[in-house]
Amino acid sequence: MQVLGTAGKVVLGLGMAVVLWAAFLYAHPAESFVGESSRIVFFHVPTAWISALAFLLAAIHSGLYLKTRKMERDDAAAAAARLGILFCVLATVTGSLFAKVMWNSYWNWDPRQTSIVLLLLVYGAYLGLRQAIEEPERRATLSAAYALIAFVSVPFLMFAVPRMYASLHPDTVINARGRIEMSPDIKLVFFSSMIAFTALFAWMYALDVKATRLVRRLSERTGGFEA
Amino acid sequence: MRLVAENVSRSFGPRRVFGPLSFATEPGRVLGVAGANGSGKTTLVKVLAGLLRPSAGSVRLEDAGRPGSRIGVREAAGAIGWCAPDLSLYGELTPAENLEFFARVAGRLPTREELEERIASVGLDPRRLRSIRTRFLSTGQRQRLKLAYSVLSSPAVLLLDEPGSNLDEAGHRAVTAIVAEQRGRGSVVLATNDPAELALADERVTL
Amino acid sequence: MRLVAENVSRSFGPRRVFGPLSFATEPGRVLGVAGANGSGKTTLVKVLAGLLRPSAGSVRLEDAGRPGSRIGVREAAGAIGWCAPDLSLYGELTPAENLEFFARVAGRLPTREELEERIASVGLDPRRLRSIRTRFLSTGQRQRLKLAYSVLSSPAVLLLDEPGSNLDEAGHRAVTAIVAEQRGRGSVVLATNDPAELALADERVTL
Amino acid sequence: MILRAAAAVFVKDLRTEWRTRVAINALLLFAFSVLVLVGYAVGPTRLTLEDRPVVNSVLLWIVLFFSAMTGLSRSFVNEEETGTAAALRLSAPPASVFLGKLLGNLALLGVVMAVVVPLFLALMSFGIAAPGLFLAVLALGGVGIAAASTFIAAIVSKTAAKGALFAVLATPLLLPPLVAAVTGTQIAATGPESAAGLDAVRLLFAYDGLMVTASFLLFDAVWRE
Amino acid sequence: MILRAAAAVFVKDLRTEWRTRVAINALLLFAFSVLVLVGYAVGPTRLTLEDRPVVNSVLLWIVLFFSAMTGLSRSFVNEEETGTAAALRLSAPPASVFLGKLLGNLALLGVVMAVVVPLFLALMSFGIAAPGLFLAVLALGGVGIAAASTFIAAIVSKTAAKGALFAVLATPLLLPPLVAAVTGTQIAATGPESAAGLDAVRLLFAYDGLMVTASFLLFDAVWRE
Ligand code: HEM
Ligand SMILES: Nc1ncnc2c1ncn2[C@@H]1O[C@H](COP(=O)(O)OP(=O)(O)OP(=O)(O)O)[C@@H](O)[C@H]1O
Ligand SMILES: Nc1ncnc2c1ncn2[C@@H]1O[C@H](COP(=O)(O)OP(=O)(O)OP(=O)(O)O)[C@@H](O)[C@H]1O
Ligand SMILES: [Mg+2]
Ligand SMILES: [Mg+2]
Repeated sequence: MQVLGTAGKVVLGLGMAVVLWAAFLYAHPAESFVGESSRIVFFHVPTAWISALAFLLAAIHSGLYLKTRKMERDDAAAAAARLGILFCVLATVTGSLFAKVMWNSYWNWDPRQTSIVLLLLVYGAYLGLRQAIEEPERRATLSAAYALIAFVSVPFLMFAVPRMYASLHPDTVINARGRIEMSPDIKLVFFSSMIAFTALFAWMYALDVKATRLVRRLSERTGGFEA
Repeated sequence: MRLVAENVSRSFGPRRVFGPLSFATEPGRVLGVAGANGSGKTTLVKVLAGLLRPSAGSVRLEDAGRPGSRIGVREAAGAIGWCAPDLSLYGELTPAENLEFFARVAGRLPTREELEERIASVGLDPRRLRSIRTRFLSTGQRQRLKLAYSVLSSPAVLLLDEPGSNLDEAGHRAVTAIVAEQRGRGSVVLATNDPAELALADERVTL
Repeated sequence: MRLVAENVSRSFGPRRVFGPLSFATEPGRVLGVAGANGSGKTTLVKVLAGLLRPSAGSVRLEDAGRPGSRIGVREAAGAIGWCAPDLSLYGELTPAENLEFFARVAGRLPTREELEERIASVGLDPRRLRSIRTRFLSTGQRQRLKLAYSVLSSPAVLLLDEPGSNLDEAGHRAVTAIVAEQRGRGSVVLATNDPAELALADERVTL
Repeated sequence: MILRAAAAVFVKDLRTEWRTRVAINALLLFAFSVLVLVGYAVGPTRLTLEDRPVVNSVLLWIVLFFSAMTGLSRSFVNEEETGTAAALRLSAPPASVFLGKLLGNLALLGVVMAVVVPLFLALMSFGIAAPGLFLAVLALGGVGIAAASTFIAAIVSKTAAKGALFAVLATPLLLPPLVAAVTGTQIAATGPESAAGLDAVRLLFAYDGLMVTASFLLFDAVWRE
Repeated sequence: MILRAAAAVFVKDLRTEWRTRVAINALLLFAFSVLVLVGYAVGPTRLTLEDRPVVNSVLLWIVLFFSAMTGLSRSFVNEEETGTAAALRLSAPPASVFLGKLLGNLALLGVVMAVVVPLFLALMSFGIAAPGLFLAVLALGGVGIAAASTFIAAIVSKTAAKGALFAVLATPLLLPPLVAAVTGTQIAATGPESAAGLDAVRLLFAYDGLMVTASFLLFDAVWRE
C-alpha cells in the first residue's frame, strides 16, 4: 500500500517549490534583522516546530503502547523520535547560521541553543536505550517509559530553564504580548511554510512508520537476538 | 486455585523452546515436567510464574469455585511460590532475615519462633545459622533455604524447578515433605531431571 | 602426580569446618568425598585447588616419580582441573569462546575442530550452540560446559564438586565417561551428595 | 500496607549497605578526592572575587551530581545482577519497591550532602548569605536528583549495559534541577532571599512534584517487564 | 607467552564490553551530556578571562577522573562478582591478568580522552598555548590513573565487604597524578612550555614509572589472596 498517491506527491512537491520561491524572492527582508538574514526564519521556525511536534507524537505513542501493548505503537514512537532528532538538528543548524549573522558566532551558549541541544541529548539517549535492549517487548516497554519520563522534563528544558539566564533569542510565538510584529507578506510566507513543512513531515513520518514496521516483521521472522 | 495454561509457547528469537501446550493444575495434585537438559523446563516454569512472557497463548489463575474466572499471573503476587536455580536470596542477610523480609513485603509480621520453625522445617539448624550470612551457606543449605522461601506465603500454586539439586538424603526427604504438605493446600508443578523426584508427580508433561 | 594433603584443616572464624585430614590421591584412582549438606566438602575441594588457604596443615603436589618433591598448589596452574558449583564461566562469551579463552591464557592455541570436539564430548551440540551466549544456556547445559572446561588442560588432578548437579541421564553418563578418561591420565577427587556418583570412588573420605 | 512493605525494602537495603558499605564508600571516596583536587587546584584565593560564587556553586553541584551518578543506580542494578529481583517481584507490591528504593537513594544522597557540603564550604571559604534559601535548594535539588535517578536505575537494571547507560539516560533528565539548583545556590551565596531565588525554588518544587508522580506511575510497567 | 595470555585477557574483556553494548556511543553520549552540563553552568563567557584556565583545567580532570572511577574498576570487580575470577586464577598466569586488565583500562581511558578532550576544548573555547606539554600531561596522567585504578580495583574486588579500606587506599594514590595533571594543564593553557610545566611532566613520569612497577610486583600477592 502506498503512503501517498501520485497526486499527493505532486501537490506536496509544488507546494514546497512555491514556498521556497516565496521565501527567497517574494517576501521582503524584515527590519530589525541584519541584511537578508530574516529569510532563514521561514526554515528555522518550521523545523523547530516540527521537532516539537515529533517529540509530542513520540510521547503520545509511548503512552498508548503502555496502555495497549501493541507493537505498532512502539514503531510509531521510535519513528517519531528519529524524525524529531532530524528536524531538531536542522533547527539547530539553521539557528546556528542565523546566530553567526546576528550575534557573530555560531555557538555562544545562548540558553535557547543549549536547551535545544539538551533535547537532542534526551532523544539521543532514547535511541541509545533502544539499541541496548535486544528483546522487542522489553525494548518497547522500557523505552516508552523513558520517553514519557523524558517528556516530563521537556517543558522545563524548553521553557523554564532558558528563562533562568538572559537570552538574546527572540520571543517565541507563545509570548507575553500575544503576537509579534510581522509584515503581511512575511506572515503569509511564514504560515505557508509552516503548513508545507508540516505536510512534508506527515508524509515522511508515515513512510518511516511503515518502514520500521516492515523491518520489525522481518526480524521477527528471521529472529536473531541470540548471539 | 487452578493454574491454567492455554496454548502456551515460548521462543527465543526464531527458536521455539516449547509449546504450544495446554494444561491445568488441580488442587491436591502434582504436575511433573520432564525433559532432557535444555528442553525448556525452566523456561516453562518461568512463564507459569509470570517472570517471562509467553510468546503465544496465555497463563492465568482460576478460582477453583468459579471456573472461567481469570487472574493474570503477573498480578497474583503471593498466590504463587517459586523455587528454581535462577532464584537468589539476599546474600548479605542471614537466613532468618531473608525470610522475615519476604514475609514483611507481603504484608505479614512473622515472629521469631515462626521464622525459626520455617528454617528448621527444611532441616537447617536455626540456632547455628543465626548469625551467618546467606552467601556463606553451602550450596545445599542455600537450596534448603530457597525451599523454605517458596512456601513462605502458603501459595496456592507451588512451582518447583529442580528442588533437589545439591541436596543430601535428608534434603530429598524435606522436598518430599514439602510436596506432601502442599498437596493439602493447593497444587504443585515439579520440573526435574531426577527420576526419583519425578515419581512424586500424578500427571506428567514431557518436553 | 599425586596431590598430598597433610593434617589439613579449615575453620571460618572460631568454627572448624573439617580436619585435620591427611590423604593423597593416586594416579588412576578416584578419591570420593562424602558428607551431609554443610559438612565441608566444597571447602575441602577449594583448599585442594589452592583457592582457599588451609587454616592448618599443607597441600602439595608431588611428582609421582620423585616422592618428597613438593610443588605448592597455588603455583601449579594447569596441573589441576576444577568443576564446582562456585565455578562460573563468562556469560557473555559463547561456549566455544570460553574454552578458547581458557586454552589461550594457559598458552595453547586450539583449533576450531578441537573446541567443537570438546563441546561435543560432554553431550552438547556444538553447531546449535555456536552463536548462543553462555548465560543463555540452561542450567544443565552450563554444567556440561563447566565439565568440559575442567579437563581442558588435561590436568594431573581433577577436582569434581557435585559434577552431576542438574544433569539428565545422558549428562550423568558424560560424568562417568570423564571420570573414566581421567583415570588414564591422573587422579580424581569426587565430592558429591549423590550415592550413584559416589559409587565411582575407589577410596572415600567422609566429613 | 504499601508503606510498611516500602519500609521493609528500605531497611533491607540499608542493612545490606551497612554490611558491605560499597556504595557509601565509593561515594565518599569520590566526593572527597574531588574536593581535595578542587581545593588544591582552585583554592579559595585563586579566583577573582566576583567569579567565586559562580564557580563554587557549579563545582558543588558537579560534585553532588557525579556522586549521584556513581551511587544511586546500585540498589536496583544489584537486585538484577545478583538475581534477587525475581523473588522481589513475586513477593512485593511494585509501589513499595519504588518507594523503598527512593527512600534509600534519598538517604544515601542525604549522607553525601551532609559530608560534602560543610566540607566544601569550609575548604573553599564559600560563604552563604541566605542559609534558608540554600538549604531549601539543597533539599529540593536532592529530591529531584534522587527521584529521577531511582526511576532511571529501574530502567537501566533491565538492560545488559546497566552502568554506562545509567549516566547517559540520567544526565539530560537531571539538567533542569541542576541548573535551577546552581542558580539558586549562586543567589543564596551572594544576596539575601530574592524573587529570583524564589523562582529557582519554585522550579525545583515543580520538577520534584512532576518527577516523583510520573516515575511512581510509570514504575509498575518498568518493574513488571 | 605472558604477552599472548595478556592479549587474550584484553580481547576477552573487549568482547564482553562489546556484547553488552555499553560500547562507544553510550560513552560518547555521556561525555557530551556532561560537557553540556558544565558548559551550560559555567559557559565560556561567564567567567573573567584570567580565571578561565584555572577553572577549565579542574573541570576537565574532574570529568576524566569521574569517567575513570565509573569505568576502570569494573573489569576486576566483575570477575569477582560473577564468580569467574576463580577459573581465571586457576588457568592464567597472574602477570598476564594484570597486563591484560591494564591494557583494557588504558584503552578505555584513551577512548574517553579522545572524545572528551577535543569536545571540551571546543565547547568551552579553552585555548591551549603549549599543545606539546598538554599532550604529554594527558598521556602521562592517563597512564598514571589507569595503572593506579587497575591495581586498586584488584584490591577492591577482594575486599568487597571491607570497602572502607578501599576508600582509604585509593584517595591518596590517585591524588598526586591528578593534582600534577591539573597544574600541568593550567600551565599548558596559559603560557609556552616553562620550567614549571616540565616539573609537572617529570612528576607525572616518575609517578607512572613507580606505580606501574610497584603494582606489577605487588599484583601477584593481591591476586592470589
Ligand atoms: C543555534 C541557534 C538557535 C537555535 C537552536 C534556535 C532555536 C529555536 C527554536 C527551538 C525556536 C522555536 C521556539 C518556539 O517557538 O518555542 C526558534 C524560533 C525562532 N528563532 Fe531561533 N534559534 C537559534 C538562533 C536564532 C537566531 C540567531 C535568531 C535571530 C536573531 C533566531 C530567531 C528566531 C525567531 C524569529 C523564531 C520564531 C519566534 C516565534 O516563534 O515567533 N533564532 N528558534
Ligand atoms: N534468554 C534466552 N535467550 C536465548 N535462548 C535461551 C534463553 N533462555 C533459554 N534459552 C534456551 O532455551 C533452551 C531451554 O532452556 P531451559 O533452561 O528452559 O532448559 P531446561 O529444560 O530447564 O534445561 P535443564 O534441565 O538443563 O535445566 C536452552 O537451549 C537455552 O539455550
Ligand atoms: N566464607 C565462609 N564464612 C563462614 N562460613 C563458611 C564460609 N564458607 C563456608 N562456610 C560454612 O562452612 C560449612 C561447610 O560449607 P561447604 O560449602 O564446604 O559444605 P558442603 O559439604 O559442600 O555442603 P553441600 O553439600 O551443601 O554443598 C557450612 O556450614 C558453611 O556455612
Ligand atoms: Mg532448568
Ligand atoms: Mg558443596
